[in-house]
Amino acid sequence: MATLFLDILTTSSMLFIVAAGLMIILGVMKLINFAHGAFLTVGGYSAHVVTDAGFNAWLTIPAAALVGFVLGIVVERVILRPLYDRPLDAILATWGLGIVIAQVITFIFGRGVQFAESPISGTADLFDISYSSWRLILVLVAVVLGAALTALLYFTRFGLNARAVIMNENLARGLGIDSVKVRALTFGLGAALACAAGALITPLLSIDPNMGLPWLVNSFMLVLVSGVAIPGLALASLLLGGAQVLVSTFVSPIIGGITIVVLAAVILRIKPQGLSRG
Amino acid sequence: MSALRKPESAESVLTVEGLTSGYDAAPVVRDVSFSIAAGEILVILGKNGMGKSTLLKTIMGFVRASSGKVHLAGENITNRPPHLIAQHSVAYTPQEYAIFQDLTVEENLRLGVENDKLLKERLEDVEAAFPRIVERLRQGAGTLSGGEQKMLLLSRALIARPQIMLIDEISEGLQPTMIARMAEVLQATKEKNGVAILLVEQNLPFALSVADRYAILKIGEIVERGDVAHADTAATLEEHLRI
Amino acid sequence: MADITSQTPQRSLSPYWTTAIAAALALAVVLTAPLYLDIYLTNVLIRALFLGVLALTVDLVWGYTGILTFGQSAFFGIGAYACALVFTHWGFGPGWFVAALVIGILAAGLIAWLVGLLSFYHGASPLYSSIMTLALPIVLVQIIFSGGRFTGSSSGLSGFPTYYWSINTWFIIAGVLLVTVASLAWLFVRSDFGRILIAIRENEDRCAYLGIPVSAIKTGLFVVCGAIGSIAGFGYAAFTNVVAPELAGFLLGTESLVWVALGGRATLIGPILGAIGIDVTSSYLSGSLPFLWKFIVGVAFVVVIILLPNGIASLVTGAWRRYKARGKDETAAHRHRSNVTLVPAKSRRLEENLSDDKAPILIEALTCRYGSLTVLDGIEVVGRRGELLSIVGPNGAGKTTLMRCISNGGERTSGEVVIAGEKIGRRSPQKIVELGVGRSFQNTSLFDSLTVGDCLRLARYRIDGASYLERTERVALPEPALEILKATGLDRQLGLETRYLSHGMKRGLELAMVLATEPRVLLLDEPTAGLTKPERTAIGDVLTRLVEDYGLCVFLIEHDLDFVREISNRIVVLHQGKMLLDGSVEEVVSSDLVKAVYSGQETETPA
Amino acid sequence: MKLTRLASSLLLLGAMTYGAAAQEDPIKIGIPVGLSGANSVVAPSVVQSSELAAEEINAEGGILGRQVELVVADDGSGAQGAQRAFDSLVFQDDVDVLISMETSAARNAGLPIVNRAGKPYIYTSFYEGRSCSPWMYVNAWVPEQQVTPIVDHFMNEEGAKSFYLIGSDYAFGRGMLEFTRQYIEESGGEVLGEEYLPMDGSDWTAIISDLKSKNPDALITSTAGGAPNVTLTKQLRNSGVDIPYGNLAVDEGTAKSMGSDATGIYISQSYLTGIESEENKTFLAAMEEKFGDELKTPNDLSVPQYEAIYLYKAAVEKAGSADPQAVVDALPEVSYTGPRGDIQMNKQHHTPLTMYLGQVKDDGTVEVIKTFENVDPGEQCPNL
Repeated sequence: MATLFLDILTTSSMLFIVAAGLMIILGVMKLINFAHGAFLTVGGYSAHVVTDAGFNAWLTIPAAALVGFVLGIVVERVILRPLYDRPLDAILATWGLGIVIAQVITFIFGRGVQFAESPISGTADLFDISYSSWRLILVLVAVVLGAALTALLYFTRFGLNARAVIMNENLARGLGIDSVKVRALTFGLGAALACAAGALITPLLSIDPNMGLPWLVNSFMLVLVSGVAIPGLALASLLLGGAQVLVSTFVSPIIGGITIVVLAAVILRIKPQGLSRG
Repeated sequence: MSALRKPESAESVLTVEGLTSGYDAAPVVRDVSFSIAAGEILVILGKNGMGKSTLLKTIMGFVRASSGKVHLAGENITNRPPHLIAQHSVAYTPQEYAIFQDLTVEENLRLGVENDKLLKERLEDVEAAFPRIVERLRQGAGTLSGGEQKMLLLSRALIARPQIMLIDEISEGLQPTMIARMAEVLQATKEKNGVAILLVEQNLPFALSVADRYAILKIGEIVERGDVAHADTAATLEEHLRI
Repeated sequence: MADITSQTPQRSLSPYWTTAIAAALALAVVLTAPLYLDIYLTNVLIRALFLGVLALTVDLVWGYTGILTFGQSAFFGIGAYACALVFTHWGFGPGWFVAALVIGILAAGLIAWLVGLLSFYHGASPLYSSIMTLALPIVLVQIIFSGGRFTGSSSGLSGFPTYYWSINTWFIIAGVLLVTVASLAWLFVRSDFGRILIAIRENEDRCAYLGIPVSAIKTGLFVVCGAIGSIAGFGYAAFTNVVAPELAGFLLGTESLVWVALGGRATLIGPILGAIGIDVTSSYLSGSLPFLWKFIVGVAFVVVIILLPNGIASLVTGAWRRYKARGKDETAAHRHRSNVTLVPAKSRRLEENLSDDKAPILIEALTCRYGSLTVLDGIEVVGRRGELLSIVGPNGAGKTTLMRCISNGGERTSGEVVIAGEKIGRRSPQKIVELGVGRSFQNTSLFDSLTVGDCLRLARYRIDGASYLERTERVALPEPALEILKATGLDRQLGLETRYLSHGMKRGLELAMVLATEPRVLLLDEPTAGLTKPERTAIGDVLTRLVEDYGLCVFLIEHDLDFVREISNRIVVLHQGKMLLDGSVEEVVSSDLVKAVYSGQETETPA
Repeated sequence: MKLTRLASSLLLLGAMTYGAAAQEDPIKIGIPVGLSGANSVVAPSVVQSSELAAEEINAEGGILGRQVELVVADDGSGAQGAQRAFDSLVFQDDVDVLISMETSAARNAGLPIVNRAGKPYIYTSFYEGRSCSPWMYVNAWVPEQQVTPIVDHFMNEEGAKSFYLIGSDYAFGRGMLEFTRQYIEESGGEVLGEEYLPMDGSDWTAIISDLKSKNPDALITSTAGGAPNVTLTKQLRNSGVDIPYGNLAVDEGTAKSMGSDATGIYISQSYLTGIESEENKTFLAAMEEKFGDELKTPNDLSVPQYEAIYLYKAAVEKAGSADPQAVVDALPEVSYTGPRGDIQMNKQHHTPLTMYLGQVKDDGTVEVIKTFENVDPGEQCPNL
């Protein structure tokens, strides 16, 4: 029972961490970033490069975030800016970008699986059972991340400007907010979060050119179900992640693998605006 | 061009020359010219759908001017992006969706100033004009009454301490007492800070009580203009604006 | 081809003939190609031709209708697996061959229908249908994986019995299939119905308010394209003698988007060339440069999406248009040859209007809230036959919301709207058009790339239907619509794309389109905004005639109160979501209360 | 970088063989292989060992005096790519034989083309078994050969009675575990759980929790190579699972790169670099000399490929010509002694093999624990 509880909690945390970057971008920019999976991959490879060069494994996370931020700023400028009024085309362009990133990674690192050192391995004892320490740390990370994003959005000037742009872009511009800059920074932040997430999940995953792809669709579904809000995403992660674990445990892990997709499609049919609206 | 138009002078804050703009292919604003000096209130009068709001939006850069020029303190700002124009010490209060309903009152005010420190310093401006707003800083702006929302709107423009305010139908839907208060605040602001104010209105009594000069917009063109001080204007204006 | 312009002699050729000639030429190429192609290229091309059919369906769904689909590959896979599963597990022979094909088509059609039902409903965001098409291949592939020996799981099935016809025979089969589907699609997209697809892409909402059953049309198209995709997949599997999960997968689905985007959306030819070009080039290049080739395709895809949203084909067609347009003014280049003749329609509804004694519209206790904001509160209005009722009030009074609540059953919070004795309930806009409500909109964005004639035909879809393969030349319109077209000169501009119309003409067309749906209640939202004085007068005359001669009930939102005073029978004043006054023109004009509201001296509404 | 070197070495090889065999047409060997996609990790090593075989054969005068020429084509590790690759090899290059390590999907997609064209085809990858064609021979292992050593060892030496099985949901994963379960039950053991995750799945949480709650004596996994294998191993280690663990999908190279996570894993292979035979040492030295720094570690996929080219040579020489039918008839008759020992594809087109049970040590190397001589592939294609 305790295991099941921890499974649900840790799985949801992972989903939350992975989807957060996608949500920030969709929330502020109204844009679905199909290169999200590729950004996760870039994060994984950043971790590989960092530990390969002999640096401390904890450095992988800030390093990946930095790489992601720079990448995001460049991508926003070159690819996304011309596409703001063509949101469906932006999905396609970012998907194409994902293909390109995967190929570039293959050129540099080859198709094979790479490895990065884990900051922590082994198990910790909790509730009389031994449980993966890294997974427990991810719960902590998810909580901190959720709090930090909330703080960023609700207690900083950038957050205020970003929220103003989300709610009414024209009014925000009329008050002197440079919405173009807000978008660029937001995309940089989203990409940074995605890459950091990529680094955060490497202790449990392999690093290969397609490592991010399976996460893309699930994150996308979660974000839509969340209604594009932080508490909504937490709720969606718990709900759908929990459903995935329950189905995997009690029915079959194979059906568990498509639980999120199917459930999200159903939820969105009933509540098109997602969980946190209407 | 009207003979009543003031000659351009050094203190002219905003000058609009031959401005034409609109949506689709149809111009909504046609060949409009005027200028406002510091410490002056100009009101553009006209009925709904005559292009008043579009005029303000064109000045602010939201609607593209197809010809003509807008100068702000001597600098040509025609068709600049809105946020750059706003950063030129311009406070714009649109008519619809003018406050962020889902933000708190305080957050709405914060958006009026460049940084959060200025807010604290200038909160007394708001306190002086609308004490009720300062009492409700923590409240969601959407929960304010219609009149309070208008106060918030004007407060947000006040604390920006702009050189010019562009105000779109602030009196709409307000009670007479409230309208009078608005007029007082605008007058005081003009006198105290030497702000230039461009009002767009269809409420004639309010407009005449506060403005120095007026211009009447009809189907996108200025058809008449003059000084409010000339008392006989009221009757002519009534003719233009009656239902 | 035939319809792009102009005064060339072939204009007497019907689209049938031009398509037939093009198809015959293409077939000749298909029949002779194996003679000079080497066996390898033939082999590669056969598969590419089947994929070309898949690309065509993606173009119909995405390029023409605007539904971004990631899952067209699912139908391809269903067809392929129908072939493999039937031949592997049940039997093989001519009978089984047909049975498997039919099973594939039915299964694909059924699944497309289910997905369509789920994803296309009024108010669904375009994103939601994309999500559904994304989920479809993911789920399908998972089912194939779990199928064990039955589906061959990841290894797929191969070596099942099939017809080992010669390579040339298969080439001809694939070629004929592609030419047939392409020719039909060519006629289809140029038919009356094809125009509806484009209209849906350009302005889905407006289509619904013209009484076009958007959801049903999308679902139908999805089913047909799914079935065609299934046929292509069936052929592919029967030829290659192997199926694998990747044939149904999400990656093939996105790949087909790449073909279509690179080739050029909504061109049919572009996607076919895109599919064949990329697939054949892959066959030659991917052996030596597997990663580099993918990289190049990825970069090309991104560049084309950003810089050439209409695909590489647009470079060619753009140059062709410029060539055609040299020496002519811009609009002439976009003026299509038009065979449309307008004829008067016998309008049963308009006749009924004159005899029916039920009130055309009855609004009872209508309330509309958005969250905590009450936009309309307890509105009670009766609209009578032959009455022009103006709704006035300051901005934000709820006028447009009232229109919305009448024309879409899903909008209001409570209360009821009764049209000619029938409650609208929660009906969708197109169902309410059927009841006889016509609504015009404030903004004038029509269907930019359609011609005036197309727009009018579109507006008649609910009553006259639409041909699937041809473009009818006669458009029957009720008398008042014809009058407006004549008055505005639109009847001489039937071949012009609407985006090149003047503002006044757009307003006129909008009104003519609404009238073409034969409404009994007409909702007009600022029909004269942005019009010149003579244009206003003309519209005013038309409105008066509609009311007096045809017995329509017109609800008019208007800011120009002079105009309102001239033409209204009655005026309703709204203020802050409540009805302030409902009375004759004189009553309203002389009302102190109204004056006060307009000059802002009074806000208390009378109870 | 790597790619251009690969391409240039191929070109060089082509030029060399062409120059030497100008007088008579060379024998063309088609190698469809996954240069891209899932197999692209091992494909380069397979190409390298093929190149070595061709070079050695050409240096000694070729096959029946004809030089050998390799034609490599990318099959993209999947069905669609394989069709392209087989088409191009069979119809465009008109190769005499196809010898390749491929995924099952690619093999299945290529087989109809092979059957249609009537070309000998030697499949050199271990697989789930029971793929049959008159034109195809297999010189690598099937479940019957790989699984038995591990299960026997776990039951006899580790005293395991209860097992837990985990796999990727695909043909190979299910095929292997199906046999494993059957064999365990026949041997008197018990299977407590058999769970699968989709091929691209990476979250093994629920399965691992189930495993821990059932508390089996031993674990055997059969995932897809690469990512699923690594994610499962990492997550198992992270959850503190430390029962005897047999991994059917890990090879020496991967074990080494996985570092500490791989320590203690049992693997069962027909080839390990540590085999102490003269043939293996000569082979490794020749590879080392030919490729130097570029050398991809030889493995259980590249070595059968190397041997298959020699088996083909022997068959052509026995048949006296490269005639496809004659060669196919001769293939089961000939044998070759290579790095893995004596190889003869005489059991229903499959091959009895010597299997090695190894365990991964702390430093990532694999220690051979036990050798199982001539393990029979069992009934694979009774109709052939």
